Amino acid sequence: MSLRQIIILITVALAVMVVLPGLGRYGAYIVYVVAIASIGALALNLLIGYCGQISFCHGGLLGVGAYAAGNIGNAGQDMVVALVGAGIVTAFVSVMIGLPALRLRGLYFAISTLAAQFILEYLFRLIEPWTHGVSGLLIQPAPFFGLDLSNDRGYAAIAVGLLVMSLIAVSRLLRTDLGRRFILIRDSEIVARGMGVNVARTKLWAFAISGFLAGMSGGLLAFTSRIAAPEAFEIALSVDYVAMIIVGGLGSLPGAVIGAGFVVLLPEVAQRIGETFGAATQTAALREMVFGLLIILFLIHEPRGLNSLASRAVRRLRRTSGPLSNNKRSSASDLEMTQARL
Amino acid sequence: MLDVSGLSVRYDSVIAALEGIDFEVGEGRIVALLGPNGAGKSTLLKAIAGMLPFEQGEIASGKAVFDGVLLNGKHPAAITRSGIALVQDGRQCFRNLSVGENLKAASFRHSKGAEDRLQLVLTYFPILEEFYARPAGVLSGGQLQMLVIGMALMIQPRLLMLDEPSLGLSPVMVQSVFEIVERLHQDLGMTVVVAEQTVPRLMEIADDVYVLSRGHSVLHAPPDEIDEDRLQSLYLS
Amino acid sequence: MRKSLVIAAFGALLASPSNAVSADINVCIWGTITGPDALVNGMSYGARDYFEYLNEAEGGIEGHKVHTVLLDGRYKLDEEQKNYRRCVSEENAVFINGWSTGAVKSLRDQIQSDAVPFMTDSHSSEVLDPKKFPYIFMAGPTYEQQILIGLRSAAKAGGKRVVIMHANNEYGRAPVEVVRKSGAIEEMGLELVDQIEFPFDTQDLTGQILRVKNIDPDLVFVQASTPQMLVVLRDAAKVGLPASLFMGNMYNISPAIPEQLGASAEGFRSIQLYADFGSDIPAMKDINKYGESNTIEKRDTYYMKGWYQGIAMSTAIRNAVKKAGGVPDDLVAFRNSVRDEMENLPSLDTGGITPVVNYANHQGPTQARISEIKGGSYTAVGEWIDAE
Amino acid sequence: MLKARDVTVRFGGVVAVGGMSIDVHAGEIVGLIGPNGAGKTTFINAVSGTYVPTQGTISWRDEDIVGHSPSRLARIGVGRTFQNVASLNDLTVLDVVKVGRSVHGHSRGLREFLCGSRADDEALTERLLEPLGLADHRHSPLQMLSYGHRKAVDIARALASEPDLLLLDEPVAGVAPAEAFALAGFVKQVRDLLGCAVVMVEHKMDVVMSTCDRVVVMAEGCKIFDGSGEAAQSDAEVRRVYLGD
Amino acid sequence: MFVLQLAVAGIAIGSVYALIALGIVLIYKCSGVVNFAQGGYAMLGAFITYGLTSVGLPSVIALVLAIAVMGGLGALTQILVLRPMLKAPVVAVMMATLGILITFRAVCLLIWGPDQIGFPALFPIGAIELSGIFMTYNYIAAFLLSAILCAGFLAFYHYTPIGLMQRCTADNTRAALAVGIHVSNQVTIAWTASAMLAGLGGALLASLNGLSLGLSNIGLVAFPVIVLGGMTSLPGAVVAGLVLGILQAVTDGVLTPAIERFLREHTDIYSVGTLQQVIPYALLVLVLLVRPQGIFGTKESERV
Repeated sequence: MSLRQIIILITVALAVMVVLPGLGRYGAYIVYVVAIASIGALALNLLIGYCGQISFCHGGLLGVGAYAAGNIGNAGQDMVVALVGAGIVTAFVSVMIGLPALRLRGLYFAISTLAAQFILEYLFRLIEPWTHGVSGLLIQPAPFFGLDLSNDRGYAAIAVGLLVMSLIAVSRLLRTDLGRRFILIRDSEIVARGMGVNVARTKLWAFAISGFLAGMSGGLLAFTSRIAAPEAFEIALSVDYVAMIIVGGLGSLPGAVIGAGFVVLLPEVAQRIGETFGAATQTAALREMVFGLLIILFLIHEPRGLNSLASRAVRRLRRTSGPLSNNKRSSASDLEMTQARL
Repeated sequence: MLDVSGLSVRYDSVIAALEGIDFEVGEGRIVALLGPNGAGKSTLLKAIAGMLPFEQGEIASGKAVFDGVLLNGKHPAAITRSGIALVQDGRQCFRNLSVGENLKAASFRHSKGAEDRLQLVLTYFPILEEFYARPAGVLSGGQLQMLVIGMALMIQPRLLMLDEPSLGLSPVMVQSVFEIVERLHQDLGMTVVVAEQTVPRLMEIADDVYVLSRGHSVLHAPPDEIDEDRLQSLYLS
Repeated sequence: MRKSLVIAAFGALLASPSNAVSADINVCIWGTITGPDALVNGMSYGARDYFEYLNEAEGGIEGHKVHTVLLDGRYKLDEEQKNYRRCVSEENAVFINGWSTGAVKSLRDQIQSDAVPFMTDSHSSEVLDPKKFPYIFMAGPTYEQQILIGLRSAAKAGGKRVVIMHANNEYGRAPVEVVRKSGAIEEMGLELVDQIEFPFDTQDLTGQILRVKNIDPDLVFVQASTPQMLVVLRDAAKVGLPASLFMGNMYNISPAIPEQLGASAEGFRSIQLYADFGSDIPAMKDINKYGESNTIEKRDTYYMKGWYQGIAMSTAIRNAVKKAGGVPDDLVAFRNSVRDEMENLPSLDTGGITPVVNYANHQGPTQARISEIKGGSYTAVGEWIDAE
Repeated sequence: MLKARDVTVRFGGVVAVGGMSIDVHAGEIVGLIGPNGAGKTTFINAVSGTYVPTQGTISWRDEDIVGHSPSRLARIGVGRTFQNVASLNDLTVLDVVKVGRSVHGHSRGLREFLCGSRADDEALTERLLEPLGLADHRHSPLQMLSYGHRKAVDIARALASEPDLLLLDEPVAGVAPAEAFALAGFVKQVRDLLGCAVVMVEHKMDVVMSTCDRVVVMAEGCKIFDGSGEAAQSDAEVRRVYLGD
Repeated sequence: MFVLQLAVAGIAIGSVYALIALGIVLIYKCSGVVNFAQGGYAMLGAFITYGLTSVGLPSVIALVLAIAVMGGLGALTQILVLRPMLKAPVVAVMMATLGILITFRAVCLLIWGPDQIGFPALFPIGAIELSGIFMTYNYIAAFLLSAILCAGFLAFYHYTPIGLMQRCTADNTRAALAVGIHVSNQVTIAWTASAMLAGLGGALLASLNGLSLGLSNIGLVAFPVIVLGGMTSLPGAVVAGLVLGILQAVTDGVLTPAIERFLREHTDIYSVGTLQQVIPYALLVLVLLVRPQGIFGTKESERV
């Protein structure tokens, strides 16, 4: 991410903050839900899109973050401390989940993360002292750097701020040795190993960093909803997150935000449209159907995600589509993807 | 019988593997397709057999015509049915299936007279009868080579194309593979294209020689015009 | 094309807040229209239909039309949280009717700080406290009270050993734990021989039912909703246990049970709080009248419950409007006034759906009776018992 | 420096390398040639730690390196290139070269994260990319380069780890002749500059002849010739495996 | 006796798991796609059967018709969704199958609503008691039908020409193309067969456990089955399905009570929650760590 992009990003974020007071609570709510989901999607994109480790337990990891943040917050700590603590705890759990990745590849690993998801769900219900079991952990509002921001607009400001920081951090990270190794491992684990990359250690770093971000996102979610309950972190949430990064674009930073916005807002939009037509059951069914069909359509027509669509549109607007056409790029990566499947 | 003209092939839309190849195979002839590693021999055979799209390759220009029918863009299954059999490199067969099933699978699209052809294949390759019910995976390299040639025969081809059949085989095995090729040619009048790096035995039976190098056709001559020195200069220079 | 679709969609999202402003009185309800508990969603339909009925039959409340919004919480915490925010700040609801125990519990502090009257469909004792949660109202005995009523009847019948089965969510586990830890079971002279937890979205409970069979208890009390009860009774039939061994709570009176299970549901008992759909009571006449020109989505006791909640909420709203001599301009004042009126409801006639109630306790009726499936339909087998 | 004795690699029942032995001394460029399927690449893989030989010993500077991971070998100075580098997508030329450098042990992670790496880029470009003609492409994603350039990038990547033993697997295969000779010349320069030993698997005899100090010929998994390039061309056994006499 | 009774229940359910897992393995073998929508096909099969009986068809005819419809639907989804995605990243394909699942659920929700539905009796109601073991006809029929179908399908796969072509495609795509097999058609056939198996499995499951949208969760249960079985092994899927069914029943009936009894006596912990939900997955992780290729899978060697 260049300096200019960073400036644009911060400007947009500031603009959102300026607009915030004008939005209703519901509007602010939508803003922070999207921002929080974006942080989570960014974390997952780092793992799947940049390091090639397919994971279906992201929902569970957000849960770990939520419980950790809740417990730290309830112990009277500042929200910042709670979020960082949640990040660290979740990073640790994420590394544990990542350990099988040192031995398992591709689909087998993906399915072991599915197992991790179910085991986490079970533990959330079981470890009463930490999670309050099925009742869920009620979370007291905590100050943020000593400020009382415990209302929907305050949360929106925090979430957007954190999202901007995460985006900048991840984009910087990808420009370091570690980030390059992530991408190398995604493209070819065998080549990476042959090049002398310590694949095991690099993968675990990916899990740790992704886990840290997921933990922060989950922690923020917990503070905003004032409860961390097991039902909120089930497999469906993991699936939603995978949908976000695929719809947005694997291995794309703006894609994480676009995808999160899409997956969070689409049902909401479909719901509103449905409501104008009447019957509630049908609305719910139509909302689901629109979601499912749109995902399928996007994947068929734009397997590289909405971000690629967007960037192509931007390029067309600028009329600077140089000799390096998009087609050329995608075909080479398609080759790799096809190979990855076989 | 087979007429390839001006054929260029690219992989991944960028990597040029063949440039403007002309290649002709007359009915009933044995054609040797020679060239060092990476010269484009396999690519040429795959282009003819329609296998390129499955390896991210494409025919960029030129055409391949078999018995007056354009092969460009045809599905491999259709090309096989029109009578071209390709024995690919790496001895591609179904290793988890029995030898018998391998042969049967090859005759699906060509069920007429399949029984007779099966008997024929088994007489050519007695070893296959011996291993008939065992998984192909247990065969040795030479036996596998027999099997894949046998499978190609089950297709009832008029044009048989072999891609480096001698690769990784012991000299004795190489000898017997070429013996088989010669017998097929003599007994059945089959047209054969053999792509190879090493030559001597092949030169004895070939009617025609093409030499490829780095994606270009560098020589087309009858075998007696090609001596070792000339080849050596083409290969080793 | 795709771009225009996206623009249209966002447009719809941004434009939507405006459509809530027109009506004077806004009521917001969220239920489980879809989701694992949808079978008992009659209560959110019933409440909505009552307000619609008021609009049709009486022109609204004191001449003011009521705008009701019915949302789908899908029995998902985040969805319900979202719905709550929409109800409070966008739909400007003067009364909210919301669903799950988990959601209401997580929202109880916010309900307090938003100062909005809230009718909970959850009967958890943890959201019932007139002092701590003065804005939250309930429509009957708590789950804990219901369990005790059920167990007491078993003790009366001479039973000794009981098993409690429950779902693995807040609604399932929490009341059971409260009851077990209270020691009330032993006080009744009963012995809790086992407590079995199962998944809320369960499809198959054969193993758990065999565990019950192995223990051979006198009563199995199930704290779950109708969908799970169907699984429990079906699997009991599979291994040869009679339905009469099982007892459920207020959410297990559904025509679906005898309809789908036939003979294997005979003898199943559950706790009844509200009149059956179609029983001979005044409220039913109104419902039938409403049903002439509208579809009634669910014809069960939960619909009756919703109708009754509608009666309670609308009466409080009516009293507040009467007192102020019209709908107050200030929503905060209106909400507070409705809350006060709700608490001060004098012996409310619910058209026979429940005995006459008052709401000083925030709980409404505290009476329940036991209903048994006989010949394919629920039949009351005892008198109203007061939970207190 | 490198001592391999009786190295055998089996896949299932197939013997890919059977009893291969070789010595490579410091500063020497050794050409490893042989027909397809002779086991050259497999042998390189065994030396660079990608495969673990079923039998035999390999030592590097008197240290037994059998079973060491490629990452460990990279740290102790064994670098390699690949036959095929086509499968990398989004990384730019500089990225790939930096990956190569980072495996050498001193990662610049935190500093890069905080300060960026512009000065670094310049140094790497000057030292490695200029001589290979890649300087102009340093910010291009790998997949947009010609095949020859990708090969060059792979060599630059291997060199960035400052190896003492460089294993080149068909460095000029598929590269246009003029580029091929430039690459080969560069390998020589590097050797002169760094003093590293080079083992080079290659089919193009002209390149091998002009670059290598010594030629080792493999056939059917073992060594059949070891000596000068001229001697190899006139050796009867070598002619047999190549031309099938 | 108690354990035997549990085993009976486990085998009946497990044989249905096997049926559904077979379909996933079939698709994975020949196209490398993991079909997360298999549970959706099962659910849809059951709903269509129900829908057909509710318009008055006899249940057996409805079942057969529904299976045929499912076959067509399987082929259709493959052609419409999977074929255009040949070159898409593997996660994108997985996600597309999840999209199919979401869509199917929405369709069922739209047509049949969110509530549990009493599934028509496919088999006579009643039970036999064999020396203390109580077996409903439903159980027996589900088991027999699944067993016969599994066996029949395996026989079809091993002894018929189409089965042979399927195996060829699964074994080596390049070789299959070279001998003239239309590989993409074979993949369509695999999806057809898989959807039919799932549809039948779904109907059987609905006859055992009733019908609701929750039926689609069976797809998630099937994953441990196929991974334990080794992803590519059809007999492995059958065996793993049975093992998992029995394991779940035993967990519910024996293991959980035993653990809870122990904990209640010796600790403050009263309940271990819904252990059966994690047992298959815990087992899965263990097996994968010991044998990364599954119990019946074969290890593929990788080359640079």
